Amino acid sequence: MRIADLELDLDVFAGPFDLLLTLVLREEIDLLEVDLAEVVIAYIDHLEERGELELEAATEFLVLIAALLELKSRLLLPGEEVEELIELDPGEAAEELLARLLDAHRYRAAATDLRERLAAQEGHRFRSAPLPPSLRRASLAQAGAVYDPALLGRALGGLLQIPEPVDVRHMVGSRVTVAERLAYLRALLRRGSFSFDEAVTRADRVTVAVTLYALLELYKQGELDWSQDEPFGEITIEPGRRIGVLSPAGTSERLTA
Amino acid sequence: MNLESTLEALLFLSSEPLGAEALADATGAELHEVVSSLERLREHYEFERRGLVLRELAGGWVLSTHPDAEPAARRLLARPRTPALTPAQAETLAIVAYLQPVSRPEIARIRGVNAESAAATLLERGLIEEAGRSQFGAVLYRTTELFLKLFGLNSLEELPEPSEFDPAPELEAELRERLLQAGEARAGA
Amino acid sequence: MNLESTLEALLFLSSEPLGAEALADATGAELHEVVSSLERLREHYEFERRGLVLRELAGGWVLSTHPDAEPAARRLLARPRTPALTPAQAETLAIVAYLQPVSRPEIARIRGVNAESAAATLLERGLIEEAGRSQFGAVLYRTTELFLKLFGLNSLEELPEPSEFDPAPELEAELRERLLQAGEARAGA
Repeated sequence: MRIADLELDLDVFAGPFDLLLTLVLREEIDLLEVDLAEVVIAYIDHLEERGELELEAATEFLVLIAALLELKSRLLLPGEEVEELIELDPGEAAEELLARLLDAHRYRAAATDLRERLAAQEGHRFRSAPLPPSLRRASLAQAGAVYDPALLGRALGGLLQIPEPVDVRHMVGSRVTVAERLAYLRALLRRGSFSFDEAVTRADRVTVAVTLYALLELYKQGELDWSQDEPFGEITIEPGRRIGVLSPAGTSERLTA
Repeated sequence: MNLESTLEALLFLSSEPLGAEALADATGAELHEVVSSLERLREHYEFERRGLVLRELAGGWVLSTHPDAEPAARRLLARPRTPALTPAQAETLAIVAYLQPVSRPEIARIRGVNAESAAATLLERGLIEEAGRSQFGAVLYRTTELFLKLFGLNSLEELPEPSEFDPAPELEAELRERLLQAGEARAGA
Repeated sequence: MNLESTLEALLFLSSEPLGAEALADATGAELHEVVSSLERLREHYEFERRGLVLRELAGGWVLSTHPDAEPAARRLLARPRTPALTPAQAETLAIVAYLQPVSRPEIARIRGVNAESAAATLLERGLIEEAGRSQFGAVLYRTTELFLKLFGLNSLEELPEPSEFDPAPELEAELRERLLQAGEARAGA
């Protein structure tokens, strides 16, 4: 499959992936309004329908989507850089995406070269017999001061540094709703079981909390089962076996209204 | 015992490549004597068709078995020498080898996917190691001596120039076209 | 490659004595051929005055270095094993030195990355040692006497004050707590 042929049906856009790309580059669609996670899910659904994975196309897709994610994350940041980016003309933005693709190609070729080198060394084996333990360390009797204690202080000082928190004040507070998370979880459930961690990968705290609430709701309605082997262990979620047993008129609609 | 035989014994004991200076210190011989004895030892193994090979790898001298003994070694030790690299591991290793020191987020950015498990495996196998932290606190990676040794390299300079891996101009042109013109045409349609 | 050279390669790879039967299985040769080749190899080392000696020990054959090479081997290998510490090793050692006894999971939490290989190297070099187990069963580490000597310290009290390197000395929190908080912030970054 050509990536260009991936058909999308998003809130802000319906059509092939490469048209979306072009419209984003021409700023006819605001990248900030495109839910890239939906694009990824559409792509995965598409792959599943076809039951095959073309590595070439998959890599191209991954690199493009990563480039879009990065562009989007940079758009979310304040400062002059944004001005610059917003003024980036479609040609320049496409050049950036192209550069990313070429980089990926370059290092894939370098990887092939490394694999060939390793294969060419096949058969050269090195002796790995251990030295007697006494030769593996300095003898206490002969040891002198060779290390500077300041080395330890510096290392400790480095570990005490708390990294600058990322300034997110400029970002719009997340407006995740239970309805969105219900739809998202139902989409995941259609594909089978998954873990709670997968469902909230890179999500902020509010989203995690709302997701948990949505999960409780789906559990109550028998749409899913979940299990956890030990406290703080992984939570595995799978499609429920009780669908239809309970009243289909769940409470979710009321909750999300 | 002559210098060549003493060097043979020292090389046998060490699994790591040994620099000529360290060998000169240990034997009390002059550096140039050590270097010419090492050359003679290398030739001895080669011309006498011995089971061992002496090579200069990772900036030092190291003994290994002759590849012809590999089938017997495999039967004796009942395990392959080194597991081959998966494509993800090889890509991650290539990025570290060419861009070192490089952080994991950077690797992920180039690959377009997470490099976490590939990097963990490479660390575990001793092919890469930590090399301090970036200004943002991310751990940086570099390749190890073991990497050079296992890949038959004397130094990183022996790796091909990255430009040798540039995609063919036709491929670049095709990608450019697919990115821009195909989309433009659709948008206009 | 002839049998004698193949056997040489196999003996080179093994640190344990190898039985003639195992060598015959690996090489596909007859037992009596293997035995006579081993004898020839032993004589080769002896008559050519090589640096290696082939001996029959514990029911098997094993290569070792010639005793004449021992003084040089001692100079090469018994030199203090004190290469510069890598950043990962320095961080790990600092955590053990200041917080001892400290468990490996705690070290990993503070560093934000696994400390396994750094800790293993520090153990092997005798800079840290095990000091019992935590209430959760994790191995605890502390520094050794060798550590004090190599850092020129009379006691742990002589470690530099953390406040010298402390970016926020006004915070009164415990060192351990502060390190764990910073580690969590790094892991989340």
